[in-house]
Amino acid sequence: MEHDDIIWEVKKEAIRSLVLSGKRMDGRDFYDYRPVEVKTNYVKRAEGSALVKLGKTQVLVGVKMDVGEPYQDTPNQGNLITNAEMVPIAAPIFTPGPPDENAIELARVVDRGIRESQMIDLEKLCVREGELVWNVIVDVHVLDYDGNLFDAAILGATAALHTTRIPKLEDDVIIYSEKKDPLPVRWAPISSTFVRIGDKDLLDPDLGEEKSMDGRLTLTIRDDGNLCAAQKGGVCAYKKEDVEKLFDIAVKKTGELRKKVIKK
Amino acid sequence: MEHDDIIWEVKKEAIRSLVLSGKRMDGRDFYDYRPVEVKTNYVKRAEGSALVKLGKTQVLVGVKMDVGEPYQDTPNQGNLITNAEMVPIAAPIFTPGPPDENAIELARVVDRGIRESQMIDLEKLCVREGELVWNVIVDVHVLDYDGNLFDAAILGATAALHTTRIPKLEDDVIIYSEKKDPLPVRWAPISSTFVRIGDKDLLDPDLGEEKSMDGRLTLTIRDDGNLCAAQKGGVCAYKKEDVEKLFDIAVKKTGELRKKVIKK
Amino acid sequence: MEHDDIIWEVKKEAIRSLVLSGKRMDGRDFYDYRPVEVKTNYVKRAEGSALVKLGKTQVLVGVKMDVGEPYQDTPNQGNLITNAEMVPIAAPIFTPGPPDENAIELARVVDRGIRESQMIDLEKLCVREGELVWNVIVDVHVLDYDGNLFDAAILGATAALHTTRIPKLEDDVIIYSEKKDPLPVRWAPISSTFVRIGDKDLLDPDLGEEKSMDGRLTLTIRDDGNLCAAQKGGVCAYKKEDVEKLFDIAVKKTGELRKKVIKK
Amino acid sequence: MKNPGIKLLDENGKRLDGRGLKELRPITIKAGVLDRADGSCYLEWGGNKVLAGVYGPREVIPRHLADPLKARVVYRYNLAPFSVDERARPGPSRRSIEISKVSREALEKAIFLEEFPKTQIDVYVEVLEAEAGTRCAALTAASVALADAGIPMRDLVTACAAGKIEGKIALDLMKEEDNYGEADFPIAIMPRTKEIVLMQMDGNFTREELTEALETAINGAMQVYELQKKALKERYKIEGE
Amino acid sequence: MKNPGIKLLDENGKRLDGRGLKELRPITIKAGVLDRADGSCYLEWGGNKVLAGVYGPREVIPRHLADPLKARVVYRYNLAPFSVDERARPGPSRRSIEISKVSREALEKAIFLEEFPKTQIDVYVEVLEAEAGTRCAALTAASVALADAGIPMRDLVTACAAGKIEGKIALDLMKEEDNYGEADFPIAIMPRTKEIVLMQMDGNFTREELTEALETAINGAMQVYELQKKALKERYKIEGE
Amino acid sequence: MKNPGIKLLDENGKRLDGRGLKELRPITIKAGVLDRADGSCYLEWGGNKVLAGVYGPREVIPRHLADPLKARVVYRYNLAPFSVDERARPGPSRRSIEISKVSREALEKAIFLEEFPKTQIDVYVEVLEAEAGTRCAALTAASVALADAGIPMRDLVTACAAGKIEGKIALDLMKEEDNYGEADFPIAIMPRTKEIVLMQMDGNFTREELTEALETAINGAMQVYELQKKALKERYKIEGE
Repeated sequence: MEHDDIIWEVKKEAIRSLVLSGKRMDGRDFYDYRPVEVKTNYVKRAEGSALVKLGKTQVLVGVKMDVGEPYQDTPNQGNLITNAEMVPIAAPIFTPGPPDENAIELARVVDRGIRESQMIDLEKLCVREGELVWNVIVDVHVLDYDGNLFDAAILGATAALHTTRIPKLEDDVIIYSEKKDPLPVRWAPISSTFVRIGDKDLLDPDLGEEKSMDGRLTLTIRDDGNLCAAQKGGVCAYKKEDVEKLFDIAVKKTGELRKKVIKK
Repeated sequence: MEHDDIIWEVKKEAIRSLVLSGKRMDGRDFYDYRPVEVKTNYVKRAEGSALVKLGKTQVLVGVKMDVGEPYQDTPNQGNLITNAEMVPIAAPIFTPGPPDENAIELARVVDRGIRESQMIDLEKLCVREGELVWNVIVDVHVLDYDGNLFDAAILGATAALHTTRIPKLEDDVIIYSEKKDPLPVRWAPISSTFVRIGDKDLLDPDLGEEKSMDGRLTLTIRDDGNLCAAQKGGVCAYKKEDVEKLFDIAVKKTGELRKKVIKK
Repeated sequence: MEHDDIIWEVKKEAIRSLVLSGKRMDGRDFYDYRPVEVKTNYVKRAEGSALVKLGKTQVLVGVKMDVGEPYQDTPNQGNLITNAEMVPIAAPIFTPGPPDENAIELARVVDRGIRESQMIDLEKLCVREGELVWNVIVDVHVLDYDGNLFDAAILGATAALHTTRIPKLEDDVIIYSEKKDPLPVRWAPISSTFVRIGDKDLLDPDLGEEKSMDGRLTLTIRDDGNLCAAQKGGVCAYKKEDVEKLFDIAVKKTGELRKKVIKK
Repeated sequence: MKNPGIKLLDENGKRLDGRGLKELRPITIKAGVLDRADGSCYLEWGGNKVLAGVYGPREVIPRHLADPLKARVVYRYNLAPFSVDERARPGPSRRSIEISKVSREALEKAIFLEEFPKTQIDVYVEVLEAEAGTRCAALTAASVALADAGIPMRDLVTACAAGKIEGKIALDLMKEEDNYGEADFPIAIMPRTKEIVLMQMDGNFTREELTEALETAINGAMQVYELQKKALKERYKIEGE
Repeated sequence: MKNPGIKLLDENGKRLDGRGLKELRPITIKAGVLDRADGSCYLEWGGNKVLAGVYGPREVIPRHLADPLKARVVYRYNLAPFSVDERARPGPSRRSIEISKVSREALEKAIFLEEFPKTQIDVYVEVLEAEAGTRCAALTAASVALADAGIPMRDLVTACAAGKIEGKIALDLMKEEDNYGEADFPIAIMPRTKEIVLMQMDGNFTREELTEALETAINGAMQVYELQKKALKERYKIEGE
Repeated sequence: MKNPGIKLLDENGKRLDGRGLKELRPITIKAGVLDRADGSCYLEWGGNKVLAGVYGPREVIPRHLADPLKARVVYRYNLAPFSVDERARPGPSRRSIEISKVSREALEKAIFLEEFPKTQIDVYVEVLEAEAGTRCAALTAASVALADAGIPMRDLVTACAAGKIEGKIALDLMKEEDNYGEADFPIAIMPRTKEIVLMQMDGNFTREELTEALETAINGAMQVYELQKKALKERYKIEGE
């Protein structure tokens, strides 16, 4: 628990009443992202990496690759594995230990965005059918938590995978010091997360807005404007029309963001 | 802990004094099972299964099969693996988490009944000696706990294994959708569990009797009337003659039950 | 926590003031070990073993061997694995469960002493390069804890390894009942642990001295008088000259001990 | 979604099990099937068999987790090891932890939590047999079990999935459709207002497909809702007799 | 029991180690061997070496586990990793958890628990070398350690196993007999009344064999009891000096 | 240390990266880089990147771990999974538990713990990229983060390693030197008195080599100390503006 529970109760009331009157604490429009900064190749030792700053939120995503056996039902495909760690450096409430339900939800939503968009051409990651394939392991490492880990993590994963280089494989042994071909990627999925406060929806919530929210909706959008993953969380309810409206906004906003930060 | 500890203290006194006067709360004779119902093939997706109702106690036993390497000292035999989960749906005191000592004891007593009776012809489960054998995995899933999980679980395991069909194996890959030969079984071990209250022994205790007991004895009997497993639990003591007497009752009672519920 | 915290507070004060006046509770000189007894081949079933009594501290070290794949970067070498268990029989404060930081530190300091002294000729433990090598597994089992587990455990490990015999390997299956060649060992690393109380350093602390200490330094010395491992622990600080002085004492004292207890 | 190797629709637009695109699998619901639990429900939905049990409101253990203002809800979705082809390892997987979280949040919107401050309501769902759509089956059974336990709710919660197979929006995917289809879209609603309290999606939807999927899933849930109400009526009838 | 590939009895009815059917392996017991533990016992039984230590009665941690009416007993049977041919992974196995449970229950019958309400008595047994019959050796040593710790008991607890080899009931199986025999039957008694407080069995017994096994095991335990008493007497002698 | 297969010094006595034997790798330190943490520090040291964050003094959870006389220090050294060639499994390894212990003990000597009884100071260090010498980089960053958090200390703690390559004592080993060298000797000092608060060693040192290694490592640490002070000054400058 935060130590300053009472302070937060007061803050939350202030945030909620401001939002219900149509404004945000930091003056942003309801459908604006905070300033975004993406630094790729941040970790030289990783096959791919990206440090994302979304306002004061900082997430570092690293991509490692190794080889292993394929699954029986996809003998000619590489595997994608996604993990997220909310390490305690990032917030006073994060505690050491195995991922809790929040970290697991984060990892799985990031994973679905990458997987379902068919971003990575997994068939090109087959070394010997039925025997040896590449594993692509995406690790989301949260460094500073000021809200909206979903969008920061998905953006980081997409950016990191777009700059990932496959290491050399020699007699089935990986030579990590020699990176070669780029990872075969086709799409750049990016998400928009909206928190719901009363009947208002706010894109890219900061920590205070997240604490004040009733619930949230995350929509991951592909370059072609199609939805590839969705996740509702928290204790709120949406009408059908709400979902459609937020989808339209997400397509527009992720499109702008993609143009700005993903170099193909 | 149960929330109603005080109520239970009163109940236990009532149960114990009734038992010591020679009667049971539900009017049963000391050596009677409660009504028994066995539904086999309950879970179609499992290789074998049986839902057992013993009074209000409900236990679902499922059998799954897969293949793996044999143990070094039994290169031409399949393996038996038994597990029990006291999932929290079954009683207010059961909590999520890894099996505690009670669940482990239950699994191991069920396992010994199956294994030591030599019920399954494990040598017929060898695919390639020293390389590949079938594993038979028995999972005891407790659904509603009104006492005497031992007898319900062993009955369920025996019934489930008697209706288990081995799936097809093609190039060492299991085709679960095609079940073929029945599992080679020879015996139908069934157990009698007696709780001791003072100097009385009661077959098939319900929850109240189990809470009121000093201890218990479980005797698993084969079709030929031989003992194949025994387990004493709780804080009581038996004279040699007690054990012999309970053995004789168990042979009779398991014999009756076997005739009623196991179709060969 | 010890139950007798207050008693210990008093004891610690007494121990500290005695030490600061230049004496020890048991009358030993500052740089003396307690009486040492080493019984090798204590556990017949193990490949090697030694029961060490250091004063009232008792540590049993067992060595087991099995075979497995080598690491990729040392394809022609066997592996050393070291583990320590502070089982609850040994002290009222030890609790069951996975090794805590103290047990892990103990295991790793023992491991470094063996490994870095190059005591075991790991290349002779290669069965087939890149495929199959021997693993040497050293288990430190603490039986009675009266201080200074480091020196007792390292002495036990050295003594046990010096009497270890490799079991027979037949078609890659280990025949544990037939022990054959001795393990190829070259050195006998032995450690001196000094606790620091104020500005005094005491060799081989007993429990009371350990509880009264500010910190400690462990120096593991090879037969040739070279340092092969060091570990500082606790909340104290050393000047450069302190370290040099303790090193000189350690070389002398481990030399004497080695002569007494290690039969080559 | 995996690459399709199977024809999921025949020339008449019928699905592998003969259903039309907007048709549900057979569903049966029975309330009050367990003795120990305060409320319970057994539900079969196509090849799925789930059993839901509710305990509470009861004391929160450990106590420091109690909320002075409202009840705490615990939801545990659990796959029985034998419920799937390859035996599921006992204990929570990452998948079941995520499902439990979003299902709990859906129920929290419906339960009058403020009426039971400092207490805990435990909702346990055992999936005894699984064949695509277990999270919807589990949540649907859970809300019946909550009603059976007498927990006051704004509305039942009713779940149903839509999906996409061979480019068409379909209701309530079965296993092969889930494996080889192009999208899965499970939602849960509070039927009186049709508001969505659970929504997940993976696959590929255009704007138009999203709209059609929303309509399809909501319509499906409304049919399931009738079966929930019927099961509860039968339960009260039996209890009333 | 595995298929027999070994002849366990010779033409004279002697066992692999030369024992007769109803003969014990050599046993030595020594009480008071540890400094820190409140009571302790070292016991060798054939190829088994076990070390038992007792702490308590002491405060219960965590406190909510304390019983206001009696002492809580903790029993931990632990195999040292190097005690067996294939190294045992440290930490409790399912087997050792079961052994610990039934051993604890046996001791609880013998200890005057009501004399120490709200406290805990910890009984730890380390199996340093294992060669069939470790649970009996451990429990036998534990009850000596309890007596050494001064814990008041109705009686000592003494354990011994009978078994079946080549169709005959035998006392105190050794490793090969345990592996290739037809039954193992460990029991523990309170020797004064010969009442059974631990009993497990796996294998195959007819009615007659059960009776003979009961007699055999109880007789064996009575011999072990004499050695327990002797060890305690020697301990008191030393202390008294 | 593994058998050398690599030449670690060229004919001019230069190391693989061109450094002299007693030369440090490039180091940059920046204090105050995180928003949530009470104090923080980002540090690059050769190929190492570490991020330290400090929370506290704050309430001890769980409370019974609180010390009535002084603050409790928690130190967590954590390797990010992608920081090394073969992905590190998340969660503490035995190695990181040991490093955390000795690093915590080093800091405890420097912090005025008595000023904050019953509280806890959490020091978290994330190794984002690792290339030999991470424990020294982590501890050096941690003490800057503590200063940034305003925790009163007797002195900063500054860490640096010496080592032995091709028979010669060298400062601050890089990866290949660590792998193929003959000794690694990480220490930490409180620079004002040059007292050693962390010391570990593995490899092979004669008496003379130990002396030279001590001098080399202490000299190295004194250079690092200047960079720590500079980083803190820059931080205060920014804050003061």
